[in-house]
Amino acid sequence: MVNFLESFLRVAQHADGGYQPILPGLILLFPLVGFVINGLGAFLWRDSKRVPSLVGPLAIIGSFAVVLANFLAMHAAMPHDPAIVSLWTWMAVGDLSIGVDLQFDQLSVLMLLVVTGVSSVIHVYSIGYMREDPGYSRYFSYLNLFVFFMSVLVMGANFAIVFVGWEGVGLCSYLLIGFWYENREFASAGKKAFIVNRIGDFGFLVAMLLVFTHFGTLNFVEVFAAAPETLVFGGGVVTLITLLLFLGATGKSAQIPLYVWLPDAMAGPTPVSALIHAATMVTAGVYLVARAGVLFAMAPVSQATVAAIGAGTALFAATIAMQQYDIKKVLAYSTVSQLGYMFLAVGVGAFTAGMFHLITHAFFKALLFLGSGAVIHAMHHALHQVHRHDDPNDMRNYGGLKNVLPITWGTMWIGTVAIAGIFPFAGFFSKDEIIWSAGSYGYTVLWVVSILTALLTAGYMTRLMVLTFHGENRSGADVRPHLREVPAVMWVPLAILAVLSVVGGWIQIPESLPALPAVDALHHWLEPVMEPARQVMTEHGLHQAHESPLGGGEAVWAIMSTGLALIVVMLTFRALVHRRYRPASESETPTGFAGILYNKWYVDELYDRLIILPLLALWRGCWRIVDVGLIDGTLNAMASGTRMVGWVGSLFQTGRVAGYMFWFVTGVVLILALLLL
Amino acid sequence: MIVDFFFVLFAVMAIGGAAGMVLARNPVASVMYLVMAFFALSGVFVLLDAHFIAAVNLIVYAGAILVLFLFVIMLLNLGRTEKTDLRGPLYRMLAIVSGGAFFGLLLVMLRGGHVTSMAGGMGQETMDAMLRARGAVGVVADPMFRSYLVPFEITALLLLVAVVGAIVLARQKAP
Amino acid sequence: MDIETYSLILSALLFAIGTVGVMLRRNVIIMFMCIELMLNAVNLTLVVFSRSLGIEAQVFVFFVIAVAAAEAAVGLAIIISIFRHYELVDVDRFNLLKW
Amino acid sequence: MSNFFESHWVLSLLLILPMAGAALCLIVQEEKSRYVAMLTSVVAFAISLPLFWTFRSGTAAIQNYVSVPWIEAWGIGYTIGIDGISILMVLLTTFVTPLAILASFTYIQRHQRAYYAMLLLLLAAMIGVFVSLDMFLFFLFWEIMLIPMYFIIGVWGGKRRVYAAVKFFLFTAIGSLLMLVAIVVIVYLYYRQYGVITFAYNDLVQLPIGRDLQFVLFSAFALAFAIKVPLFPLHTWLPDAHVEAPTAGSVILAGVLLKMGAYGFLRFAMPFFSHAATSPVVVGTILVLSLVGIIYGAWVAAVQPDAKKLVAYTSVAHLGFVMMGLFSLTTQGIQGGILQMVNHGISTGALFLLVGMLYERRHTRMIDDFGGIAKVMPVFAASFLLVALSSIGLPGTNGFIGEFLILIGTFQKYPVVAFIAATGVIFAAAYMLPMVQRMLYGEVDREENRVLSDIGIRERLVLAPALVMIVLIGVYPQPFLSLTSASVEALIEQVEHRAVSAPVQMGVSDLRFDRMPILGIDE
Amino acid sequence: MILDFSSPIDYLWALLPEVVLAVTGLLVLTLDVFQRGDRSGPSRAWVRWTAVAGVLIALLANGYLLGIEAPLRSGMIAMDGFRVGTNFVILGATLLSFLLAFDYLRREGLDVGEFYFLVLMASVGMMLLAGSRDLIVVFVSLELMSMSVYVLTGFNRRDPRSSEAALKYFLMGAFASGFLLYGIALLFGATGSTNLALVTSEVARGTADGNLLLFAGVALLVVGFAFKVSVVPFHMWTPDVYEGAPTPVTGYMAAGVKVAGFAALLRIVTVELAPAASVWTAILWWLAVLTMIVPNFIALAQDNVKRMLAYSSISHAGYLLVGVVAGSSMGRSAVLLYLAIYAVMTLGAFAVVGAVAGEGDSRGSLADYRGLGWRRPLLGALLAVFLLSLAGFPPTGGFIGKLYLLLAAVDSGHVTLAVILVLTSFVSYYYYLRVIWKMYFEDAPEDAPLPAVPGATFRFAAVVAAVAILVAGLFPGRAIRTAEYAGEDMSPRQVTPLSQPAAPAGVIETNTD
Repeated sequence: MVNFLESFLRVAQHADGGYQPILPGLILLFPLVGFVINGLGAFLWRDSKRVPSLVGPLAIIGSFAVVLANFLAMHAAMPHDPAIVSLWTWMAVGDLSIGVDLQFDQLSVLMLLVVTGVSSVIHVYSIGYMREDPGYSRYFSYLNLFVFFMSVLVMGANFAIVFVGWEGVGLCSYLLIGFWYENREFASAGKKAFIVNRIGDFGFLVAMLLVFTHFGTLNFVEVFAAAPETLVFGGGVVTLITLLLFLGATGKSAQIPLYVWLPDAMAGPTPVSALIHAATMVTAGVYLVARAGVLFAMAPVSQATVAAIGAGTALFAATIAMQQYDIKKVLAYSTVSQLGYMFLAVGVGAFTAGMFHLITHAFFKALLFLGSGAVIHAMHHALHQVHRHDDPNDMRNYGGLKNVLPITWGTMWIGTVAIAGIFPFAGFFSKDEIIWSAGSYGYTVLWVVSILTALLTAGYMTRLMVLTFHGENRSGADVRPHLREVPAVMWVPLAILAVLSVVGGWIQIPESLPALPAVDALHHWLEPVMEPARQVMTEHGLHQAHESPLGGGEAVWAIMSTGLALIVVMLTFRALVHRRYRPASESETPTGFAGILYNKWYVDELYDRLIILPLLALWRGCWRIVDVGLIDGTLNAMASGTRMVGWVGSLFQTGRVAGYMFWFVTGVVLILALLLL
Repeated sequence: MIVDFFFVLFAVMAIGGAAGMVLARNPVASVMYLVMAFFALSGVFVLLDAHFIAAVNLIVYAGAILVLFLFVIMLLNLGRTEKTDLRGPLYRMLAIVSGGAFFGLLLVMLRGGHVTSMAGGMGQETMDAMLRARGAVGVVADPMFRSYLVPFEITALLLLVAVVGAIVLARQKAP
Repeated sequence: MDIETYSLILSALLFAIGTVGVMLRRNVIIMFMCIELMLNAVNLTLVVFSRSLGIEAQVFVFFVIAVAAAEAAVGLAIIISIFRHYELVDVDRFNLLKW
Repeated sequence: MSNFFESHWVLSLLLILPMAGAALCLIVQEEKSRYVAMLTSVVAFAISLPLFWTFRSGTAAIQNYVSVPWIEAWGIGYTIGIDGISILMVLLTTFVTPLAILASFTYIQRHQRAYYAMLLLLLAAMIGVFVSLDMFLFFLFWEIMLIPMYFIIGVWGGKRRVYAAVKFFLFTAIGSLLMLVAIVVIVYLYYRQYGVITFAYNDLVQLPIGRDLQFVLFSAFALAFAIKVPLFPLHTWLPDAHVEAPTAGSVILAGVLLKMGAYGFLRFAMPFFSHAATSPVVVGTILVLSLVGIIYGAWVAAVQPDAKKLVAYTSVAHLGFVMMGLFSLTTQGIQGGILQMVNHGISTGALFLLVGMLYERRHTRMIDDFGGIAKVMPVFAASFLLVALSSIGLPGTNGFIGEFLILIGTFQKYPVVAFIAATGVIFAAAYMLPMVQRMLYGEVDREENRVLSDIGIRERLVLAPALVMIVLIGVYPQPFLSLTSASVEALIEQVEHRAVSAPVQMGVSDLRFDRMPILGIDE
Repeated sequence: MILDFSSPIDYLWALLPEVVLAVTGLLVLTLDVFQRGDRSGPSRAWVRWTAVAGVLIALLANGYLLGIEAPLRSGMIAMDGFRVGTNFVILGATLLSFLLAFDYLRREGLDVGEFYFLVLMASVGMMLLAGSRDLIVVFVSLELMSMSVYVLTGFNRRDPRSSEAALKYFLMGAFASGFLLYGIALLFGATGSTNLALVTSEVARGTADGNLLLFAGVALLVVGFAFKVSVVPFHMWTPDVYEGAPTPVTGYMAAGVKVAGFAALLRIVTVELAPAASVWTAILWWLAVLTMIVPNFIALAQDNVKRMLAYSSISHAGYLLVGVVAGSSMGRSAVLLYLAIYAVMTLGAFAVVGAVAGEGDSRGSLADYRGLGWRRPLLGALLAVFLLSLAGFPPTGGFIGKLYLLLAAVDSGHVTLAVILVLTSFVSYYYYLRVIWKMYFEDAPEDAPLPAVPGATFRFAAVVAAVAILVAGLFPGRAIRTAEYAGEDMSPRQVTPLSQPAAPAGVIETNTD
């Protein structure tokens, strides 16, 4: 017990370069305690807001503090090898041994920093956003639990522990999507998220089986160290493993073909969308691919698949985002699209670029979601006060909100510019690196697609801003007077994130950009973790070119893309700001190509028709035809047949002695005949 | 020769009597046919040197038992011809086929078998000698009251049971 | 002519006739008489065997006759007893118990 | 005191105590019988619990062993003991039964004395099955068990209870009867070989049985166990029995009875007929049937309108996993299988308890009759959700550990099978979550549901142990795994060794099957 | 004590149990005359208890037989463990029948001395039949038994069903006796003696020669016994007669006649005619198969519990035949043990059926058993135990019996029979279970009359029987040992033929060897 506590708090086995994880267990313990307290609160002191408001955010901030301390310690030591904290043996059966081990290396600590950091901000924001919700305590318990599982996912030192976090965050996502479970559709969206995620998890699970079969362990350190020797570069096994892992990633990170759950996931409270469905959980797939970078580096086919699917998703989702009216849906598809970018990055082998975009995206997408949350919050209040039941999420009901929500307006514009990839905001640097990587690694088509997507991004984000904040207000005369800026507890987080959205990109500034100091902090930071993967790639002749497929260096294209984005933003703004929209209740549904986009390419319908309905029919058939009909039918028929035989047999028992005697004599005759045979 | 003649005579009588009993429509006639068959059988017994048995057969069977039958037929007032008493053609065929098959198989088995006499058996001479020495009754009586004392006693109980049973069953008033 | 063999066949024939008779007749009393005929046919077999196998066969016949007598007493009593219920002796009509 | 827990008396007491309790139940007043039963079962649990610590996990030897001559004429002894394979089953049995009894307090209104007596009798029989090391004793308990269950379903069950009870009984009985013949044949072969009649497991397991005969006898055993498990397509008794049985019946049925089939394979069929049990034909067949069970069970479960039936079909899927693990014949597979049996007992048992609580309130089990229950019964809903998650094998709950180990074990030998089986995790979500959603979530659209009371103290007491175990095993399964490891490894070694060393003689021809005798041909 | 049969008194000792019973029978008959003033009224208690006491004394006497030695070997009646064993079973069944019958007899107005007399005489016949080693004794004792049972079947003269049953039984029985007798005659012809102890070598030679006379004799002999123990296709009287007879008689008949018939069949066929095993195995194998299958299926279609039990009783004959076909000493032990258990359980079952049937034996359909288990817990529990035992379900004696039969069958290479045995048992589960579910799972209609509470004697005897069944299921050690002893201790076959075939020196035969 003492040992356990010790390891929980302090001791690392693979300490290196003087770095020792600081209070590692607390990172997990804080959110867990928060979950327990808030969870109990949900039952015991249902109406009290004080405890959850205090415990919920504080648990996460505490966690963040520990992570920060670790980050600083690690920054100082810059260890080469990961530090492993073994808490206890989870399963040890035969040659399988899985420990509850936490891994502290640059990747995990960085990711933790983002996760706990953004979480802290969003927790604080939630105090304001959820204040009036009857499930306040429950909300915070779920949110804390999410952070716990997310931390497990990030810190897990082996596939199995990561899988715990992986499914755990899925669970929390499920719970939070269906947070307002009384709405059947919301609950249904949660269910959908869970089931779709499970398809991905299946891939993860089988990948683990394969890994164990070939490595005899699931520990990252050992697997990745042994991979280059154990597996053949580009061989079937490693390709299969990575493809399966990527299947997991498509589920969690909402990529084609499993992205369908994420837009529906917007049913949850908006801070949840910001935290889980934008900033943290959905990026877990990217994190996983980066984590297993060595394996992916060994499987070119998988990498190409990852990149292609990433790029495809990016473009596909962006087109849909163009024609959505629900503000959160736009952001959701935007998220899907941006995640596609990240996969494109890790797919082409630019793992750091992927992580980079992951970080910046966490900032500006959280910002955008929280901003939209502020809008929705304001609309909801206003609508609530006049007892109207219009959709507070529909942008067609907004318009001209910049006057009532100035802070929100301002911060959201920062987010928009950032996501559009305009210099010098965070998105510019990260996105640029991805586009450049795609181009320089020779993925010409994907490179073009990525540029195209960047333009679309700028377009739909500007559309969102215009529809929401500019032009005339369409909410109605009765509603308008009730619209108010959100309280400080909500706008302060917006501001923090806005700042991060600006400066977040400065950690990595390519040297090729003119007139800027080259910063290589992120690359440098992740170097120890990403080194093996890069080595594998270089060994097998994968090199980054110095020119794009169409010629021109990084700087040219960076400038060109930011310029293009700027132009798109301005053009869109000009084109839309004077258009007259009508409130949602008075609008027709779009038709033509816009209709197709509005209906999301009919993918959900397609899945329904092609997969779900046939499956349900099959299952029903299994039950009614096979189970009830065939098996039970046969058995019942046998039973009644038996009884029938008995009944027929009893007919011989006529009650007439002569008949009995006849059978008697027949019996004698047969016996005598038997003897004579 | 004379034995053969009598045997054939008795055999025909016995078969005729048996067949007559089975086929006669009137119960009383049936009884009479059976009496005839038993008479003929007793004759065969005599031909086979079982004089005492022949006598007992006549006295007990033909004399007592069949009279009892007749008595019951009269008592129950059944002495009239019943058309339905003999079964219909289908059943008749079934009965005759199964009975015939049985007889056929028996015949095959009787012909395929042989009588085994233990330790050389008794033989005609011994039999005759025993008959001469002890008389027809004596040869039977001696083993019956010595070796077969136990079955004899059992038979006594059996008869008692029959008596009590007959009383119990045929008594007028229900117990 | 070997009357022993023919007696055996005669006995079998009588036995078979008794069997057929039992199946053919509906009148209980005549069925019963057929059975008596069967018993007597067996007696004939036994007597035949007594010629070569010894006198115990004849003792056996004696027992059979005694048993037949007892059977007759009980059987006729049963017939009388059931006649009291039905006022007839047609065996097919005694048909409460079946299936 | 520790002597007591290392002696057979602890097991013997576990057999005697419930029977005495059953007798007492019949004597006391109608309303008191429940307390007698509860007390008895709790004491039984208390007696069995220290085994968890006193059991020496490092050895494969039988512990708490005793062998007392019983029917000496046939070499039958009162031979009991536990090893790593059975200890968890015993603990599971004593764990589940008090919960089942406690859950019956208000559910059962008629003939309470008989009811509780039957439950206790069942308890004794179930423990008996798991501790018996004598084929006769085993068969005795194996069969006796049917009687109380027959009554529990038939007397206190739902509308189609008679059909379900008889179906359950006949289904199970046909298998056991053929197994009986197989046991007799083994005993006879042993007798021919060594000239001694014995039913002792330890003796019979040594008997080298001819290879061809092994298949015949294995089939007989396998049929009995496969019905109990149940393997597809022998599973159709299960939904009926579960649905019609009262809550406690379903709980015990799912919690313990189903385990007996798998336990039987492990304890008897595999060691006895190692050659057959490891042959490609048999392993292939069982793996395929398990797979079908996993997939098909989930599919059929997904479209059930009746919550209890849904849960029943999930058992088919779960036990499919267990069987797959066992027949992978790997350490992970078998240990995972054993643990999964425990997990399934707890999780599915808890699910039945939960459905039963709803049934008590609403007298319906149709999923569509509910909706929005989470609003009116939050504690219930939370428990239900946790149990459902355990049932679909979410990591962190017990269900994951078992499934994961099974998959790991199976994958090493039969990757394709494990691959297909792993799709079960998707289908598990596809049947469980819609039910959760339809019952717990949404608006309370039925007036009757608006006034439902949340679960009370007694019901919470019933559920709490199960919930604790779900998390405990999920987070820290190692103590449970340690208990089984030595025995499982020894078993695998033994089976593999004996599979190779099985003789060719002592086969079917030695059995002298009777031809249909016709005179002259017969010898 | 050593018997040399130099004086008739030695016979008395050797047949002591039979003699005690016979004397008791006469005593009962005599007592009845003085105890029953009005001939139509019931007998007084004296009669009853005298009969019971007689059986008890006979049981003691039977135990006393164990201590008797008789050096002569070729008697008409065996002196061996098997006879003592079967005697115990028969006497036990008789005693149980008496104790269970009192209620019924009083209710139906049949409680008269003749009943006890006839039962006692039937028991004498049974015991002699079971012990006989001479074909004449076989025939005569069989007739003694049958005749008593015919009368008992028709004992309830007010009930046409009873009379009809008696008539059917009698006609069929006499008919079958004819065949048996013919068989005996042919066997006699083929072997030269009615004394089975003397004919071993002749049987062996006849079998080897293919003496068809011997074959026919064995076949018809087997048919005769097959009829008595109701083996398919000679079973057809059984359901009718069992249903029609007064219920205690049915129980007694199902138990006693079957015990005696099987004991005799075992002795004659597996011991005395062992050299002709190929002949009778060929016949009995098929009969066993038929007898296991046919009644079990027909019983499924029965609505009348008594009639269903009749079919059940037929099926048990099939199971028992498996043991006979096995032919080994293990088979004999198995059959003996099974017979003992069967006697108790079938008697018990019929007794409960009689108690439930009520006035005039009128309520016997399955529907009348609805809710019985809750309304009359004792009757219900008893019937459940007996039925489970009949089904062969552990922990009852029926299971041990079946297990023993299975062991014997497998041991002698008849695995197919063993499989058929369990499969048909499986079919039988359904109809046994059906009664149980009627009793416990369904509720009685509002207006259903409640069966009367059975009397103290009945309760005592039935509970003892049920407990015995359970004890036999849980602690069968002694019973198995006893059956083993009895199965092995059969009269050794005579090796040297006597020179005086007509004069077997002694009636009695020894068990010392």
